[in-house]
Amino acid sequence: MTVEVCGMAGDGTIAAGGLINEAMSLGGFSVLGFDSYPAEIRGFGRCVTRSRIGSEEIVALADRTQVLISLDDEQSISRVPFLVDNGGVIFDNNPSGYREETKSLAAKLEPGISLFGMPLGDLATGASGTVRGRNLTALGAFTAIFGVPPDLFRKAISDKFTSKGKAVLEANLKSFNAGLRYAEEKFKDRATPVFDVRNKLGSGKRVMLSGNQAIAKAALDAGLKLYFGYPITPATPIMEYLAKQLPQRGGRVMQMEDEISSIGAVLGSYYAGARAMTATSGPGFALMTELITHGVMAEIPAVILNAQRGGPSTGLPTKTEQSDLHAAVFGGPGDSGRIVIAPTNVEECYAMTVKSFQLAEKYQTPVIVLTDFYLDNRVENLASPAASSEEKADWNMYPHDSTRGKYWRYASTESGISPRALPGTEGFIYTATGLEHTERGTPDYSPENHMMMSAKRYRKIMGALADLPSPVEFSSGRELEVGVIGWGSTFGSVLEAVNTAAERGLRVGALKITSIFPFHADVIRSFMNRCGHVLIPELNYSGQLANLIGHLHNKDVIRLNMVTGVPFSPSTILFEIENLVGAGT
Amino acid sequence: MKTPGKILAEKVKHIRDSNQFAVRSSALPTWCPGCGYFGIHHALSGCLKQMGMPLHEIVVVSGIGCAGRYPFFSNTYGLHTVHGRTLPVATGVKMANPGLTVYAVGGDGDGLAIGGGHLPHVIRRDVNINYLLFDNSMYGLTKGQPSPSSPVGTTTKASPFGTVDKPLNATLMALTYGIGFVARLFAGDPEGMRNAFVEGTRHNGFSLFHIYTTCVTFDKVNKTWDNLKRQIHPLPQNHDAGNLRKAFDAVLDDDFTTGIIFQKESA
Amino acid sequence: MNPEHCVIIGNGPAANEAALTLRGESRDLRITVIGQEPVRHYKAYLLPEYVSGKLAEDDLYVNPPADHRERDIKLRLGQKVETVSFDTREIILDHKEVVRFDSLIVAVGGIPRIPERLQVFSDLFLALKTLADARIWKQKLKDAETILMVGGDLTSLSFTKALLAMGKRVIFMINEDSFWPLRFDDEIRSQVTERLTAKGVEVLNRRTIKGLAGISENEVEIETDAEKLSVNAVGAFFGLVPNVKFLARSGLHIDRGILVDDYLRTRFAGVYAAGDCAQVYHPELRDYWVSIGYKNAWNLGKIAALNLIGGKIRAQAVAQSIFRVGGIAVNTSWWTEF
Amino acid sequence: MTCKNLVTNEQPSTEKRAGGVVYSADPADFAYARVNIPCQEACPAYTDIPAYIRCAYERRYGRSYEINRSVNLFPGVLGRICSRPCESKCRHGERELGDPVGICHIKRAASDFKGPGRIHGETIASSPGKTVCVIGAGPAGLAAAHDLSTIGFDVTVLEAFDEPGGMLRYGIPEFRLPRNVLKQEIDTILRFGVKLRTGIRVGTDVAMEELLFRFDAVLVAAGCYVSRKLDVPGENLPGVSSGLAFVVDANARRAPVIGDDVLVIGAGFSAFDCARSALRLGARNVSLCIRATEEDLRVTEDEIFETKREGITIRSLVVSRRILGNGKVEGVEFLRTGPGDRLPNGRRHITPIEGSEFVIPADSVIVAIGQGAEPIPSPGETDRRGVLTADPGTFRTSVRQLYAAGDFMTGPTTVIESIAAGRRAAEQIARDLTGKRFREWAIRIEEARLTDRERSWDFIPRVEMPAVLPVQDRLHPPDRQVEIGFSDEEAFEEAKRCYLCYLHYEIDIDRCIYCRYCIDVAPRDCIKLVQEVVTDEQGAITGFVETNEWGRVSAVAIDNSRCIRCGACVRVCPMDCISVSKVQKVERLLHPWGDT
Repeated sequence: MTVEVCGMAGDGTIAAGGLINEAMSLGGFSVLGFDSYPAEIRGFGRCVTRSRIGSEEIVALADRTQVLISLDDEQSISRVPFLVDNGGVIFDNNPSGYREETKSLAAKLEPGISLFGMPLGDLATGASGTVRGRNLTALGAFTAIFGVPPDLFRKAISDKFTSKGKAVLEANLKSFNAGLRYAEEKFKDRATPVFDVRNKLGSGKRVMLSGNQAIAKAALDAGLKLYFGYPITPATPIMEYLAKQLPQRGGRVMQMEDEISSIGAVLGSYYAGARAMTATSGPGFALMTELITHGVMAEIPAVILNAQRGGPSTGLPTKTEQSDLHAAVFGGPGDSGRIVIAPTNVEECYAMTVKSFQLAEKYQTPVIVLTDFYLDNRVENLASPAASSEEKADWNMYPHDSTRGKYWRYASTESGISPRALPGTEGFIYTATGLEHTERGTPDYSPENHMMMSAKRYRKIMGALADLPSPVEFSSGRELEVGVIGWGSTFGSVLEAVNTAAERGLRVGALKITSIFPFHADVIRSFMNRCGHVLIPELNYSGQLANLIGHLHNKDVIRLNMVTGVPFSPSTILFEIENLVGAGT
Repeated sequence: MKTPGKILAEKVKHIRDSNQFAVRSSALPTWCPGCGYFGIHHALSGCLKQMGMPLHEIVVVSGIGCAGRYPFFSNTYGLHTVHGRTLPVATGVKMANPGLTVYAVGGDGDGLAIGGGHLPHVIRRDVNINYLLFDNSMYGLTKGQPSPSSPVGTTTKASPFGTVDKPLNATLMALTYGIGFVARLFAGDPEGMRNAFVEGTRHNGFSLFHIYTTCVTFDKVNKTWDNLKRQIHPLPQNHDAGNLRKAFDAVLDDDFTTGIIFQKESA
Repeated sequence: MNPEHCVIIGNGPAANEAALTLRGESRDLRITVIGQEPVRHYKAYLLPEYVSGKLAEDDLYVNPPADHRERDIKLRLGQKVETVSFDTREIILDHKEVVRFDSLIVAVGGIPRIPERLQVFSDLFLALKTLADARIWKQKLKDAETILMVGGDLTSLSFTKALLAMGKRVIFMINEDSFWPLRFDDEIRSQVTERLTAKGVEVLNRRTIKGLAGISENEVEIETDAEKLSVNAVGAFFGLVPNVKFLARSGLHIDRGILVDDYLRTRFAGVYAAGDCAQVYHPELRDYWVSIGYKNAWNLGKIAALNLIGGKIRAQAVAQSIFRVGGIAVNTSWWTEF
Repeated sequence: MTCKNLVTNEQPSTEKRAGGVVYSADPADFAYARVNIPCQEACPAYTDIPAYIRCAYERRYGRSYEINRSVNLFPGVLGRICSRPCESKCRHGERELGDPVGICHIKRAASDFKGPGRIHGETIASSPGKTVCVIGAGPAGLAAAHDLSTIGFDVTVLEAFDEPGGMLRYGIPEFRLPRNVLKQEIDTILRFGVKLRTGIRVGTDVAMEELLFRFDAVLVAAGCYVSRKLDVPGENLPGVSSGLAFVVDANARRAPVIGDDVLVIGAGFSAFDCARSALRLGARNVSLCIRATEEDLRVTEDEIFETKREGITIRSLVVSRRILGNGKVEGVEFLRTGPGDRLPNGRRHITPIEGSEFVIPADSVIVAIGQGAEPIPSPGETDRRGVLTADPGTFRTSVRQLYAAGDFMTGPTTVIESIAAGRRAAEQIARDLTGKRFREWAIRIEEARLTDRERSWDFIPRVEMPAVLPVQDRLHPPDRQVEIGFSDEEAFEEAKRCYLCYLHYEIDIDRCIYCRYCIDVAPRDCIKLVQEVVTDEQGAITGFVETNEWGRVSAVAIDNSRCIRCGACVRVCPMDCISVSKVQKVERLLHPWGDT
């Protein structure tokens, strides 16, 4: 079941969606939630939260919505096409003024939709003295109508609001109860209980995490010491999370004056031996490119999270997109190969962030973790993640004591990895620089040197493949009619589409790629060559992953590109798979 | 005691007849209701109306942030640039066509943090740009982080234990950099702002209007309407704006006096 | 240019027949049907058999779900009209939406009547007018053995039949001011009493209810001037009244129902009333009549629609099928069933 | 439209008083009050309803009672039987806002709870030494007598019945209005030296000419005591009575004879009184026969409901054609009617349908279709029935010194209209006799503060008047008061619902920065982005042209006709530019005692 809450910015839409996720998670359901909201704070934009709730694991958002909770009818009209034919709509039937038929939600609905109109604002005002609680009133109604045990919500509300003081908590509970009571009474004959909480998903402790929270938690677990950042949507929550947590572990968060200074400070920190990171989005990432290449050149580790949003330029700050792949892999002056990895779900957000610290330190290079607005902001409930001691270990290659006094910082080793000394260590003094340099670190622009050092740096980066997660295949057979390759947040939709296609009897497979650069060309090529068609759905216009790996196939890969600002719909991919099966035979 | 309703009808008629709000665009501002920016907008609109300049000869340049939206609400030429780079772009506009009247607008993050490095240089060059610095000590558009002008101890989600960095004083910085015209103003005083805007626009050279304003959504503690209304007071009657030393004294003595702090005689 | 917008308020037989007729006659008209119940058009007269389990819910529905969409008739269910402004030709829905119309057919049907003196006990009475009522009965009857029927309209008779078929004990309190749509007299009383008694119903005559009290979820106590009874549920069957309260002070002529002429026209141009909510003067009867029953409603809906698009058809009742009650005459095709 | 101001041709100037209070006579201010305080405007006596409800909320019932009494003189009576023109105008009853405030029930609560020891305050004026005779001790006559006595006139009231009160005593059944309440209020009215002489019928016991000789002025307020007739055959059969005769007999406890099957013909309050009284006198089946429909009835919905609840049937769209019977009434033959358009007087035009005759059997028929004034032998111009005529604006007849007012002059109206008319006539007489003005209306404007009114109070449902149940218990004894009256707590709850329309909220646009903070917190669309303000010819705002185009927004304006006085806007306004003032239409005594 998918529940949507839609309202104007400021209506408490996001809070309501969050409570649905928490409550249903407490009830033992698998939850995947995602919000979208406008750039304006209290402006005139639409907020939508979508929560997919199920008793089995959920990998993607669904296309259609069963329940729409409208906190603003005019905005909610845009959500009507997503409603299933027999869906339900909870809305305020006593808004502050009259509205024309053209702006009325009720006017747009098909007759099969159940309308649950109630005076949300009035009830909230009556219960708590302010109309602000109408989102909770609506949740009360949801609870009553669909048979959710109210205590799940009460617990979720308490968890959320206890820290805001007793009065706030009380007001919210009152609003919730008012909606619950009203709906129990008014809709008692129409209630359709659908949630059976006895049917719990595993008893393991599940936590509700967004991608951003998982990343921040992973950074903490991986031994982060310093965080430098600059506010930007959608990466800011990572800084906010760390600002609270990091000092308790002896670290510090510093909000810098811009992204340029943020990445600069990260490099400085790693130079001196402390794990540091920064998180940004496209525009900030662009600002960082110069210093990232400095990190490549000077072989200073750095962890940079790029939470992608719609671009180019300021672009679509609150929309999801996967269009920074090229910038991440290739962006910046010079041949500046660096490691780029991209998790596909919240669990991987955690794992790959931990991994990024290991990789950065081991390979002495900036590591870019690519997420996107959807992955950062969607919430999933999962078993509480933890990092192993091996993952947390110090992976830096320190210079051997025997080299004391004759230390070459950039020694051209077989692996390309040169021992890295930390400032403060006696006998290993060197200068890191962004100028091309010799193995000793002294500037040198000679053709031989530049050739040799470039080769060294690429040898090092390509060697990281050994430590990078290999692509994972999900297939229903060996010879496939269609193989779908997905990366990032889109992969969940790919998997759901492929699973559905397989259920329908098609021979299809999905390949998940999380290592973007360097990538496992052999594995990818062998998969491709088993497929009649290779389909690569991406949320970008130019097919950036296809551009990167398409040459591995013996014929053209098929690109499916969307830049609608919303997550990929499984049914779009399924439609394309079925088309290809039809066309290919 | 007023006669109920009647005065309203008369005033509305006057406003309609005088075409007072021609300087507004048709789009309703997306700033949060209650935002001090409305007061600034109101005052600048009043200034433009008062000075009677042709609206098409005015350009408003902005950066990123809530204030960055300003050109969209103004019926003038507007240029919405990237974060922090307002002043360089505005310089280009003014240099390309000196006949234009150029207003640069931006918040304290845009002007004092990311773009803070530009301020001394634009003052050194003394390009005839009128720069409105909306100082509410808060990052609003990114939902409430501290800004370079936030007082020590400012608590936000990004600074849960309070900021430790000292705030910047834009007026004092500008004096230090050698500015030719600087006024410190309050968004809740449209009349005072309008007068200063008129003076500063007339000033031949770079003018800084350092405007204390609010973030009603994220700042409930520091620059709130209630606090500012209590703290703000005008410069003494006998303040000599032509005297740089007195200007420094005024700024060093008191963070909350408003008015034209310093104005060098135009050449 | 926008097409002419005809709105039909109601989703019963009259309303649906009106909509289908309009669509049959005109492709260009924009047609909206606004129904207060959240369900598609169903045959209300079959509800007793639905309650008894003889029919399934799907058997009640008249049109397939996609029917209206295919005919380009906008069907809005579960939406209530708050009032109509005839000056501005606007319908106001109770969620504060304004719907403009060019022409209008009011076919809202009736709602169960409770006599004023019994209205304080409304909470304890169950009616059987809508599918929602039927669902409540179904639920209630799971553990109800003894049912008291008060009043005695025609629905009560078919429902009594259904209850007996379910093996329930039925007590029937015949109430003279409410044996609707008949004018009650001793002849009918004895006839009804005899019929019911023969079927195993306990009939109580000439009683005045003094009080009702809900003892528990499943027990109601009734005090009359003659005895005290304890039953599991009380059904109120005092007939129907046209559901036109929302049009009070709208400017329409309203008595019991909406007063219309023989052509079902109200006093406003392009505004018609049809079905159980319309009240028409009948010269032979020397009285006004209100139709009840599925067939009549269906027929009146058709006539209203045809007249709305320029027809000139009289709505006529057959005098024999008209009965008087409390100063008002009703036309029924159901009576023959009894 | 002119204000129903006592001063129609003279305009008092606006003046200031200490404490920020202004009394204004500006027509625009009167127009404001007319548009924005609809309840007070709807009251013929201009009772200051928001003020007295606010007092009830503060549990200052005595003060609440006095605010009433100062203009309508009979709060206890009116609190039970007023026709409540105010409630149909109450803004709480507007579409989407719920039900009107129970203004009348709160009035009754003020009367019930004011306390027995309450001393009624009265502003009195110096004595001009003139004498006035008032004929008729009904609401109009008593009101006139009271007002004249308080400004020092020597007043004598002549009453034909044995007791004072007029229709209040003889027309209204005791189950509605207990006689002790009536008596107490009449006593209060008479206490400034009004001489009451009962059992004196002018024209029989004393000649009008003699009164004109003995008094400086005579006011005829003798009411309407002639029943209108159906003018159909059979009206004189035994068993047919006029509604008026029936209720007068019933109220005088002369127990009129009534049959089992009673038909009451008529649609007003009197007809309902007859029907409900008949039931209390033992009738078994009572029907009310009305020409139009229930919707057209001018009694309250509660009245219709209670009447039906007591078992009375209402037969609509019928008109009587003849009364049948042989030596005694046996039934009535009716015609069906068809309703037509509404007439300017609010009644419905109806057309009998030819050929629709039918008969309803009955053994008693009560005809309660209206009353007219009884001619009094008198000099002066009369209408064709011989009833003295007077100018409705000045109350003057063609004879100097002789005035007429109340139902006698206008035909049957409501109690509150009669009271208002009596008071206005008194002022006219006083002016004519002395050349001075004594009372005048002004708009009082005063700075005010935010109240404690909360938005949530809007959702309090209207408190229903508790009534005696079950219905059977009402009928014995027959004078048992059916409506029980609010408890203190119920009155408090109901008083909370009042929107306090006398408070005026306004944004000073000179200081407004158009930030819309107020709109953000507004509970409903009561604050608007306004392009233009629409005013009527007196300058009162009647509407706004709204806009969402920034360049066209002239003002952010509070629509007082939608304002519910929650004060949320005032609290948030950063510019502090929203003011609250209290605007009241008040009556002032111009020459209070001791004022030189």
